[in-house]
Amino acid sequence: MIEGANHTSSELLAIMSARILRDGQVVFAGVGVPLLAATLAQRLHAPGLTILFEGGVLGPFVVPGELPPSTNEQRCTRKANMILPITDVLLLLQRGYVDVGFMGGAQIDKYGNLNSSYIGDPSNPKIRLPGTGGGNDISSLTQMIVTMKHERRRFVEKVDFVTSPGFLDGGTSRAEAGLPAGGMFKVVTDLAILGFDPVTREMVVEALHPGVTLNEVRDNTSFDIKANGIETTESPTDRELSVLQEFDPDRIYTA
Amino acid sequence: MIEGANHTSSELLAIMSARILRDGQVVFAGVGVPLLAATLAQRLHAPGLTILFEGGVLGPFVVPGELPPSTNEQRCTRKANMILPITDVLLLLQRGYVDVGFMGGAQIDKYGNLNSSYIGDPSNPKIRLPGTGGGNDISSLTQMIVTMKHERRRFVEKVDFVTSPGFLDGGTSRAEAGLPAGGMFKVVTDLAILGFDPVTREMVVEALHPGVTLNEVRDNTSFDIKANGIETTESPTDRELSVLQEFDPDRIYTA
Amino acid sequence: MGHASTLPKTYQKLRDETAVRDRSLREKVMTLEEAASFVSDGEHVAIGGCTMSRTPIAMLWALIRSGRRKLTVSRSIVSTEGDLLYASGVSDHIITSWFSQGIVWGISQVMRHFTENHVAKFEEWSHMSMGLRYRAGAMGIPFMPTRSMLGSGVRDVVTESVKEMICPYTDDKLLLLPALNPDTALIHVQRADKYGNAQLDGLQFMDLDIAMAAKRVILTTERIISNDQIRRTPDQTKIPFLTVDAVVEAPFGAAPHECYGNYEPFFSHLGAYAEATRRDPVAGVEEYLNRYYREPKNWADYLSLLGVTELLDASRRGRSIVND
Amino acid sequence: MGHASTLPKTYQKLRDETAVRDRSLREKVMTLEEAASFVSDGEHVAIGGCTMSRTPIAMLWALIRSGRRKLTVSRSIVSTEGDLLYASGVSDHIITSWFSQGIVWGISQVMRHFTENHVAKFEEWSHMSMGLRYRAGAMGIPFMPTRSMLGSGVRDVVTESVKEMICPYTDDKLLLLPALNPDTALIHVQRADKYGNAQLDGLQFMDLDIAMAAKRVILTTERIISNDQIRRTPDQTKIPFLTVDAVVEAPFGAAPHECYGNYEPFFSHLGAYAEATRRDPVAGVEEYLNRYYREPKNWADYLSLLGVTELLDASRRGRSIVND
Repeated sequence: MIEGANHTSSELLAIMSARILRDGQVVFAGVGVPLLAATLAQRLHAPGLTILFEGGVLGPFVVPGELPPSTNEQRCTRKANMILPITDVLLLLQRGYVDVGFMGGAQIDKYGNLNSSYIGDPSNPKIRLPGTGGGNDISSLTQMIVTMKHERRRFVEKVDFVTSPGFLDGGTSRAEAGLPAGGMFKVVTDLAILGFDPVTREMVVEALHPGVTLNEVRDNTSFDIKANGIETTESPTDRELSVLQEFDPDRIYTA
Repeated sequence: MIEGANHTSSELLAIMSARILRDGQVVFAGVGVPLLAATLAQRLHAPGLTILFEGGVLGPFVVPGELPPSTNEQRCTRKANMILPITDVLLLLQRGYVDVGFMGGAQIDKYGNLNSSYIGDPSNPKIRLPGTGGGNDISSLTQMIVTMKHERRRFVEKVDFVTSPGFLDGGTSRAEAGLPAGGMFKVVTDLAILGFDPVTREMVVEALHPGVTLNEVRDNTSFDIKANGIETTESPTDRELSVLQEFDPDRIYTA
Repeated sequence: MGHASTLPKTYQKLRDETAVRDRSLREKVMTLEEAASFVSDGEHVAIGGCTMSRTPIAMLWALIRSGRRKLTVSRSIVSTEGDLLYASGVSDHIITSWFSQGIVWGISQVMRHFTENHVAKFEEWSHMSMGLRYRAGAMGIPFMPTRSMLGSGVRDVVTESVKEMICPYTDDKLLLLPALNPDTALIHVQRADKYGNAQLDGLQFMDLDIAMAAKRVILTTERIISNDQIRRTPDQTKIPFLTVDAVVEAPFGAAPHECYGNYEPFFSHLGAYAEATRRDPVAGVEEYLNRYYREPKNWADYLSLLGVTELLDASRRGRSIVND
Repeated sequence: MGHASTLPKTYQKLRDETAVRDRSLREKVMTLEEAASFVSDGEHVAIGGCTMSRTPIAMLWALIRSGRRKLTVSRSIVSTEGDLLYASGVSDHIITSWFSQGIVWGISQVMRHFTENHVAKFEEWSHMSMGLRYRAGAMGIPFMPTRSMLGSGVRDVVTESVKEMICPYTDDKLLLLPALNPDTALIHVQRADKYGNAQLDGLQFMDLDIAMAAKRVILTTERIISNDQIRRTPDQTKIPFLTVDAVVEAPFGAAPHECYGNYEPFFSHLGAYAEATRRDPVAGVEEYLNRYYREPKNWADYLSLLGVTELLDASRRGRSIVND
C-alpha cells in the first residue's frame, strides 16, 4: 500500500481508476469511488465522458462539494443531459449503449465474480450485506471496472455468493450461462491493476503501483495469481489530487 | 332509416351511441362518430366520462369546431389530464383500466367480428382497406361498442377477414383463443341497437329506432337475426342535436 | 394470516380485480389516517421513490401508527424506512435490490439484526429485475424476458420464482421475470390534483410502473393543485387519476428523505439515526420509533420534532436544483 | 438486393452492432442531403410521429430526392407519406397498423393502387403490437409477450413472424411479438441540441422506443438549441444524444403535417392532394412528387410552394395549443 503523506488509499483508487476511462465512453458509475473517479476523468482527460447513474441520470456534471449520498438523489442530476426512469437507464445496459460499468466490491474471486450480498453461508450468513442494487445488472450486461481495497479476505478463491457475475467458472462459462456480452475488464486496487486472461479468464496482475511488489500483491490475495508483463503505474499527480479534494472536500468518499 | 328533416344518419348514430355511455366510465374512442358520441355524452349526461385517444391522450375535452382529423393530432389533447406514448395508452386496455372501446366498422358478422382490412380474398382483395389501427387491440382487450350504418353488405354471415375479434366463432371460442376479457357489447346502427346472446354470442336486436320495423332490420342484415324483447329508442332531442352541431359545425363527421 | 403472493395472477384475476375498481374522475382527498385504513394486514405494499428520494415517509408513518402487521413490502432500493418497517413489525418480508441506509453511513445494523436472526426476510432481486417485474405488472403481462441475473447467486436464491426459456426467435437463453402487481402502492409526489393526477419533477424512479401495476394507489403530495393546472400541462402528468384511490396532502411528506426540487435529505438527522442504531440496533431503532413515530400527535408535530432549522436547511438545499 | 429482415437478431449481433457505434458526446449537425446519405437501399427505416403528426417530411423529402430504393418502412400509422414512398419507389414494403391519408379524406387510392396490384406490400400489425415490437427492440429483448391479435386474421397473416406460448406462470395463452430493431429511425422534434438530445412537447407517439431500438437515428428539428438549455431541464429530454447519429435543422420539417405546438396540418393543401389522387391515383401522386419533391431547389423552395399564407395559418392554429 502506498498511502503516502499526500493521499489516502481511496484517493489512489479513484485516481488509478479514472485513468482507465477514455474520452467519449459511456460509463455506468456506482456511488463512492466510482463516481469520484468518473468525475475526475471528466475534468482531466475525458471531457466527453458520459456518466450514467442508476437513479436515472444520463450525462451529468456533479458539482464540487455536493456529492450525492447515493446515485438516486437530486445531486446526481446537476447539468444532466437527461433524466429517465430507473428501469430505462438500466435497460441502456441491456440494449448495449454502455461501454463500461464501474463499481466497488466487498469480495471478489479469481474469475472476477463479486459478492455484495452475504458473508458466509447465504442461508445463514455471518453478515447480511446490502445486496446487488444495479451491480448484478451492470456486470451481467457490460464490461466492468471494479475498484476495491486489496485484502486477502476480499480476494478469495471462490466468493461466498455470486452477486455480480464476472466470468463465473472461467473459460466460456459466462456466455454459456446466457451472458454473451460484457465481463470483467479491470480490477483496480490500492496495490495493483489486474486484468483477466483472455482464455482461462483467471485474474492476472498487469501493473503495480509505485513501491508495491508482486509478492505484496500475492500476500494480499488468497488465490494463486499470475503476472502478465507487469508495468508500474505513475504516482498520483498534484493536479489529480487537487481536483479530487475539490470534489470531496469533506472526504466523504476519500477518507 | 329515420333520417328526418332535422338530423342525418351520422347524427343519429352519434346520439344513440352517446346514450349508452355512462358517467364515470373510461372510454377508448376512435375518430369520427365515436369521438363525437363520447364528447356528446360528456357534455350531456356523463360529465365524468374519461375519453382515451389512441394517439396518447387521457381525459381531454375536445373544443367545439376543432375536431381532430384523427386521434393523433394536437386537437385531441385539449384540456387533457395526461399525454402519454401510444403504446402506453394502448397498454391501459391490456392492464384493464378501460371500461369500453368505441369505434366504427366497415363490415361485421353475426358474432360481432369486424373487418376493416380487406374486402374480398385477403391475398387478392377487391379493396384493400386502411387496416386495424388500434381496432384489434381495443376489441381484443375490452368491451366494445360499434357504430355503423346498417346495410346488407356490412352485416354479413362471416367477415372476409377478422381485423378486430368479436366473439370469433361464438360460444366460448373467444376465451379459448386467448382473449378471456372483453367482447362485443353493443352495435349501434341507424336502424337499431343490437346486443349479443350471452350463450351463443350471436347478434340479437334489442331496440329499434322510432319508425323502424324489425323486418327493415332483417332486410338490411344478410344473416338470420333474432330479436330479444324489443324496445323502441327515443328520438334525438333538440339539445342533443344542437350540441352535436356545435361540435361539428362543418359536418366533417356528421354529413 | 398468510403473506401476499408475489407471483403473477392469471389474466382473468388481474382483469377482474381492476374491473371492480372505481376509475371515475372523482375527488379522493383524505387524511393520512383514512388512507392508512385502505391497507390490510398481510398485503403486498410497494413503495415509490428510491433510497432517500421521494420515500412516502408520511404514509409509512401513518401505517406504522395504525399497527399494520405482516406486510410484504417491495421497493427499488430500501433505506432507513426498511429498518422502521422491520422494527415496528409492519413488515417481516422486504423485496428489493439493495437495503441499507446509504453507503456513506455504512451497513444497516437494524437490517443485519432482523435478517441474520431470521426474524425477517430480505428477498433480493437485481435492480433492473425489480423494475422489469413492476413493468410487466404495469403492462398486464405475466412476465418480462431479460438477460440479467442469469448465472448468478441472485438468480439461484429466487429459483422458485423464476423461469428460464430458450428464445424461439434467436435461441438465446432468457430469464422470465414474474410480473409484480402490488396490492397497494404508496407514492409521494411534488404535486397532484384532488382526482389523483400526479406530476413528478426530476427523478421518476419506478413510480410510473408501480402506479400502473398496483391494485390500489395511495398518493401523498407536497401540495394539492387544481385540475386546471394539470390540464394546462398534460404532458407533465406522470400518473393518471384513474389508477389512484387516495390523495393526501402531506407537506415535507418524504422528510427526512428528499423530495426533488423541494428539499434534500436531512443529513444531520440521518447521521444521528445511523449513529444510534450502530451503537444498539434494537434499542436505537425502538427509541427512534417511539420518539418520531408513536409519540407525535400528528404530522405537523413530527415535523416540529425534526426541527424548523433542519426543515429550512433541507429546503434551501432542495430548491437549489431549480434556483441555483 | 434483398429486403431487410424485420425479425429479431441474436443478442450477440444486436450488441456487436451497438458496440461499434460512436456514442460519444460529439457534434453531429448536418444537411438533409448529408443525413440522407446515411441510409442504404434495402434497409429497414422506421418513421417517427403518427398519422399527420410530427412526420419527418423533410427527411423523407431528402430520401425521395436521393433516389433510395426498396426500403422496408415501418411506422405506427401511415398517412400521405406512405403514398409518396410507394409512388417514388423508395419503398415497396410498409409495415404499419393503419395506412390511409386520414379518415376525413376517405381511403387512400394510391395505397389501394399499389397494394391491390401487388406492386407493393402493406404488412399489417395491430397498433399496440407495432409499439410493443419497437419497445422490445428498445429494451434489448427478442420478443414481447402480449394478449392482443390472438384469434384474429391480423395474427394469421403474419403467422410466420409470430410465436405463441402458454405462460409458465399462469397457463394463459400469450402471443410473443418479435422485436423490431430498425436500421435507421427518422424522427422530427420541436428542439434538439447539436449532440442530438431531443426534447419533445405534447404527443410522444412511439418515438422514444423507436430511437432506442434503431441502429441509427436521424433527427430533424424545428430548431437546434444549446446544450445548456437541455441541461437546464433534463427531465424534458426524451431522446438521449447517445442514440443519435445526425441532427438536421429543418423548420416546418413536418409540413404539410403537424408539429405539436408549432403548426397544425395544412388542411387545404392536404385536401387538394386527396382530391387529385382520388381523380387519378397514379398521375395525381406523380404530379405531386414532381411539383413538391423533385423540382424544388431546396427545402425553403419547397416551403415557398406550400405558400406563406398556409405556413402562417398552420402556425397560428398550431401555437393555439399553448397560447389559446
